[in-house]
Amino acid sequence: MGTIIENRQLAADMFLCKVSGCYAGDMGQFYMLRGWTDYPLLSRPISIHDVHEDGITFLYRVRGVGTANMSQLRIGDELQLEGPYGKGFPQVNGRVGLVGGGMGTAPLLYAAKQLIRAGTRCEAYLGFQDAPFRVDAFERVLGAEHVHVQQGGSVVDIVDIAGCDHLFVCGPTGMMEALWQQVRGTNAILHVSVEKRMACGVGACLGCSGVRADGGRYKACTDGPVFRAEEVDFDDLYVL
Amino acid sequence: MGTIIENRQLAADMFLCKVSGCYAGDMGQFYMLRGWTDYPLLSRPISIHDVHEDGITFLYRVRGVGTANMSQLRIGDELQLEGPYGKGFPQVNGRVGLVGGGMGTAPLLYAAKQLIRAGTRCEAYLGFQDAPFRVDAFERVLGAEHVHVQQGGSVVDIVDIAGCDHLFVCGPTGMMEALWQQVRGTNAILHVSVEKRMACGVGACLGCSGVRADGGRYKACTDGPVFRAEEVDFDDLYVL
Amino acid sequence: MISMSCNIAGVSFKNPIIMASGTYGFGKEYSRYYALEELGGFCTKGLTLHPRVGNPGVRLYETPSGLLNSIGLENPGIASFITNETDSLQQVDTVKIVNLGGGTIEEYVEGASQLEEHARHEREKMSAVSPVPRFRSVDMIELNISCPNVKQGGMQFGIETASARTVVRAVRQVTQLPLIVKLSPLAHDIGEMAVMCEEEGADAISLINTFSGMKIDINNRKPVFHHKYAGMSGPAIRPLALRLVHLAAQAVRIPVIGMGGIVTAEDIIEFTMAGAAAVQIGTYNFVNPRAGIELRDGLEAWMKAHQVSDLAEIRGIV
Amino acid sequence: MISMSCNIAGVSFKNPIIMASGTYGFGKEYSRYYALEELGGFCTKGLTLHPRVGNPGVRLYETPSGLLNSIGLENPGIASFITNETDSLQQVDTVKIVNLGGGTIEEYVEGASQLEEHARHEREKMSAVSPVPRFRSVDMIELNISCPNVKQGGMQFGIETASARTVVRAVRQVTQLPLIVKLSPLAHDIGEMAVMCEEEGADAISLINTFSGMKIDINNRKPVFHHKYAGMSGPAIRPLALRLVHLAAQAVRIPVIGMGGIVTAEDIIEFTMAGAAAVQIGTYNFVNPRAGIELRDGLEAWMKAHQVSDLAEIRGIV
Ligand SMILES: Cc1cc2nc3c(=O)[nH]c(=O)nc-3n(C[C@H](O)[C@H](O)[C@H](O)COP(=O)(O)OP(=O)(O)OC[C@H]3O[C@@H](n4cnc5c(N)ncnc54)[C@H](O)[C@@H]3O)c2cc1C
Ligand SMILES: Cc1cc2nc3c(=O)[nH]c(=O)nc-3n(C[C@H](O)[C@H](O)[C@H](O)COP(=O)(O)OP(=O)(O)OC[C@H]3O[C@@H](n4cnc5c(N)ncnc54)[C@H](O)[C@@H]3O)c2cc1C
Ligand SMILES: Cc1cc2nc3c(=O)[nH]c(=O)nc-3n(C[C@H](O)[C@H](O)[C@H](O)COP(=O)(O)O)c2cc1C
Ligand SMILES: Cc1cc2nc3c(=O)[nH]c(=O)nc-3n(C[C@H](O)[C@H](O)[C@H](O)COP(=O)(O)O)c2cc1C
Ligand code: FES
Ligand code: FES
Repeated sequence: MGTIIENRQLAADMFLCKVSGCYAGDMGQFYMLRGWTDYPLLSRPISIHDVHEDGITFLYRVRGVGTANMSQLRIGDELQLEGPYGKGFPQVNGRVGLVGGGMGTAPLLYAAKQLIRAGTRCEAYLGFQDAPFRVDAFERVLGAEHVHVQQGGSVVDIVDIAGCDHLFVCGPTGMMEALWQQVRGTNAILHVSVEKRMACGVGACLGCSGVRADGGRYKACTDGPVFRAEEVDFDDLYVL
Repeated sequence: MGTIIENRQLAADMFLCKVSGCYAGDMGQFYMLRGWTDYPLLSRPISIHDVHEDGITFLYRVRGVGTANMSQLRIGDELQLEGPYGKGFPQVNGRVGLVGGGMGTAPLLYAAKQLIRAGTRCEAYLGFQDAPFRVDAFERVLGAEHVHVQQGGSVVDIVDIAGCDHLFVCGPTGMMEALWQQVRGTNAILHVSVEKRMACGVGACLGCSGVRADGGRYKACTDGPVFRAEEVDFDDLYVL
Repeated sequence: MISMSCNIAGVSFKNPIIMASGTYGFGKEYSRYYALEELGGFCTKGLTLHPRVGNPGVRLYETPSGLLNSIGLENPGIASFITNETDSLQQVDTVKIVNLGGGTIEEYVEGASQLEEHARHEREKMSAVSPVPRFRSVDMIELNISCPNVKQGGMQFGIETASARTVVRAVRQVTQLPLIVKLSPLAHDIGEMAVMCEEEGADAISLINTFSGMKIDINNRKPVFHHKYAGMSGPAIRPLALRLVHLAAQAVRIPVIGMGGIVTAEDIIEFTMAGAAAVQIGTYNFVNPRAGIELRDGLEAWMKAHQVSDLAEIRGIV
Repeated sequence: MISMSCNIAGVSFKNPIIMASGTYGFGKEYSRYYALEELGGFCTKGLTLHPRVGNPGVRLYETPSGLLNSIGLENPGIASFITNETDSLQQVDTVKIVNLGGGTIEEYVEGASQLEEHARHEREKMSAVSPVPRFRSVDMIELNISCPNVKQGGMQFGIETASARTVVRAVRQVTQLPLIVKLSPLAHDIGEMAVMCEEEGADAISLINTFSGMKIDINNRKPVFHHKYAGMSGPAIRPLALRLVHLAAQAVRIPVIGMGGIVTAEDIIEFTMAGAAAVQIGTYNFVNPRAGIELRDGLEAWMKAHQVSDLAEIRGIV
């Protein structure tokens, strides 16, 4: 249970929410959030956007009843959050490209922060269909010259793949798959953050199951949400 | 759909809520309120507490999920309300005693107002188990000398039945029945406001059915909620 | 360009939105919110041959996203309905469906016969020259076989196909009014039940009636409801209802009227894709007294946005 | 003064709170929130003789106050369970119930035999002197008869009493482990089904497994789930589950373990008053990972506040 200290609208449907308290978590991990008691039934998986000494932030897009409810919360309201859950982005060596599409930029800010903290060089490639958001936050972490924004069109086109040893991507499946087409065969390693419907978040329900490239199954909540691109069956990611 | 312009805590569980707009309604009528979209399923019947030019007020006690939800609403929030519903207190001649217990005082303020407007003399007898609330509002309408407060014990004990031609009562069934024991056989006419679970509020579901003294049935939402005491079976009012 | 009209058993509906029995009184209760003419049609409160006072005690209890009710078929009886309600129903240009209940076969049959006779009289009177345009007060019968079978110890007629068959057959024999049979979700085999109705000459089926649920008042250590169990409706049971509608629609060729927890235009589309020729709206009327008009407008808007000009294009597509 | 312990089929439970199969993995998933020892017991994810990959496509869909799931019994198979899970289960002092599924009688029987054999081995090893205290890894079998009967075209074993009887009888013959039979809410006659279990020597019954529901993706014009229908659980179906538990408890003398949508201590009391000897918690684990410990504390608090020192005082009171 945390207390909301910020819940600010950034763009059409995008909100930034900060919950006070001392929270753990690594880049790419997520929390199960609920800003309500009984309804809707399930909590909602939301990635860690940033962690500060005085709180944790989430960046979310209003989609349905749960996120709409969250967007109504005000400073002082309580929010339940359980986590951190999942296997996030790995600490890697070499140059990292962070590639985010829309709401998929959410986990990449904290990734940028943790990578920079570890002395890893990184570039951010952020794509937006409409007005960009949180670009300033990326710029503060990485320096403006390392943040590349694409508005409309495909962010994949602007990624300097050859300049990266690792790529962390989060966004619509089509965008992630397009990037994978570009990356596969190069020396860069692509880490994708997948989305599946989740009930428990802890590996107990087998509801977030996805298909591995080898035909086997993974649990997005505990084996993921981050996988190496070659491990996952992209077709299956379109099923949500 | 109305906009909340006030939602103030008066006592432990008591709230006063004002919704802006021009609303119709007579004393003893009620509205079906919902301060939420989907959950809980049904709207909640709440009596008209007062009607002003700029809005309508409701006085409510937090009981379960619906009223708890209402208590969380803030200025500017939307509230759905349908009504006015039901057959309220009648305009009568002679001296009127208004007898309310706890939350049951809610419909009596507007009754006081409408009676005074019509030139009817009236006295209010207000009983509270704990701290009294809204006594000031009654005093503004009736004059302090016409408002009699009983804290703890039974408000029935302080009612000047002989001095009344009509009595309007709303409160716990036990209190209303005790008053009826005192009133029956006198010349005073007792009008009781009954409570039943309601779904539609418009007479369509037959869910709010109660037992008449003659064994027949009434619909609390359209035949009532106000009845002459001799019309209703009090035993049945304990079933809720 | 968009047509919402549909035809069920030779009766034409302006749109597929029908108000469900027991949630819409005799039609006038919601007329302060919109004109009944806006609806495809509505079903009356369940009627029985003789008047019934209904159940004592608590009749409503809210559950998570659902509603338990135990009204117990409180109704004025068919004779009183004919005397007091049909004149005003004749003024309303929408499809009126009389929901018919009963505790014995005889009761069902006698009830249906009286409705049939009333309808015949009315037809005759109407063919005589009349200065004001008038409409029939009873366009169809919806046979509610979820009533407890008094002779068989209170077990519903609608559970076993054989038991239901006797009712449907007997009622079919005494009326030429278009006959809808309303199925219970407690039916052991919903597909078999649907096929039986088709075999016995029903013109359509509707489903589902309420599920059966229980609530205990733990403080008083007693069931909330006098008869222990009560009927459950509302969004909570929508996925269960949708499956049964899908099963029934796959089983028969007569039109299937779907219902159970519908609250949005998208829900109507869902039931249509599952095979429903029309839908009924029950509990949602309580939640939103403008349900009829808002769902009609919402359905039209959905059809426009999705370029569906007739629901037949998507009916039973799943 | 307050005792929450209960005894089912000779197995003693610290409290009546058991985690439901398929919602609790193999027990360790929630151990970051509280020690498993706090629970009365838990049921494993449903196991089958051979490993299963489970269903393709969407596996979860939320509905109003409910959850549809179509996991499709993804599990590592019994041999793998015995090899990989039982050692750690031996460290845990709570009742472990293995939930057993199958698509044919042979599969059920072979699965039960392997569990029986494992249990016998374990008992023998344990009676040998051992430095660390250890507990059995399999205390009971919960027989899930809601599995689709592969040989009979996918119709569940748990619908017709006769079909279910063959499974229960066959499994009973091959194991001496206490046997709980888990009933499906789709059973045509839940009382008859319960009596059958009692007749066939089951030590207890549990109910309900999930209801069956449907959801259509109207934009794609397809069912959301690969197998069209999916299992429904959660608060939405609680009133329906409670009624079935009440019916079953009235029909038999063996203990009845009740479940379906339980989320509060009051819900546990409600099922207890309907006759449940213990309860299972499923979906609520997802909503609140501290469900086990919070419900246990809540139950104790309720008993204190209402001066109930043993749940036997209120069990089946309704
Ligand atoms: C690991 C993970 C991290 C995520 N991080 C973020 C984030 O940082 N910011 C953000 O805006 N969104 C994020 N999402 C997506 C977010 O969970 C969904 O948008 C949200 O659950 C929608 O809930 P709703 O009630 O608004 O929508 P509804 O459509 O009403 O939700 C209905 C049900 O479907 C599920 N659901 C719907 N859409 C999705 C989805 N895209 N992914 C998973 N489940 C879904 C919901 O959880 C819920 O159970 C993440 C998803 C996952 C799996
Ligand atoms: C005509 C009428 C006028 C009323 N006026 C007022 C008023 O002015 N102020 C006020 O505080 N209360 C009033 N009540 C009582 C009020 O409706 C209930 O307290 C409220 O519905 C409780 O809702 P809940 O969600 O908080 O409680 P819950 O217990 O969660 O409600 C569950 C269900 O039970 C119904 N219910 C619970 N208690 C009652 C009750 N006492 N009467 C009717 N239905 C009930 C609810 O409507 C709901 O459907 C009135 C009731 C009626 C019938
Ligand atoms: C209060 C109430 C009364 C009902 N009375 C009847 C009835 O008299 N006859 C009948 O066939 N169905 C009756 N029903 C069932 C509804 O017509 C409908 O089948 C059911 O409620 C499911 O639809 P819903 O979820 O949209 O409400 C009643 C339902 C409710 C809620
Ligand atoms: C995701 C999920 C998986 C389930 N898997 C199984 C299973 O493998 N075996 C079984 O007998 N029941 C299974 N169930 C049913 C539950 O054990 C329980 O009977 C049902 O969910 C009702 O309880 P609830 O409403 O508390 O969840 C599963 C339920 C869910 C939600
Ligand atoms: S969400 Fe339950 S296993 Fe992943
Ligand atoms: S609340 Fe529906 S008839 Fe009174």
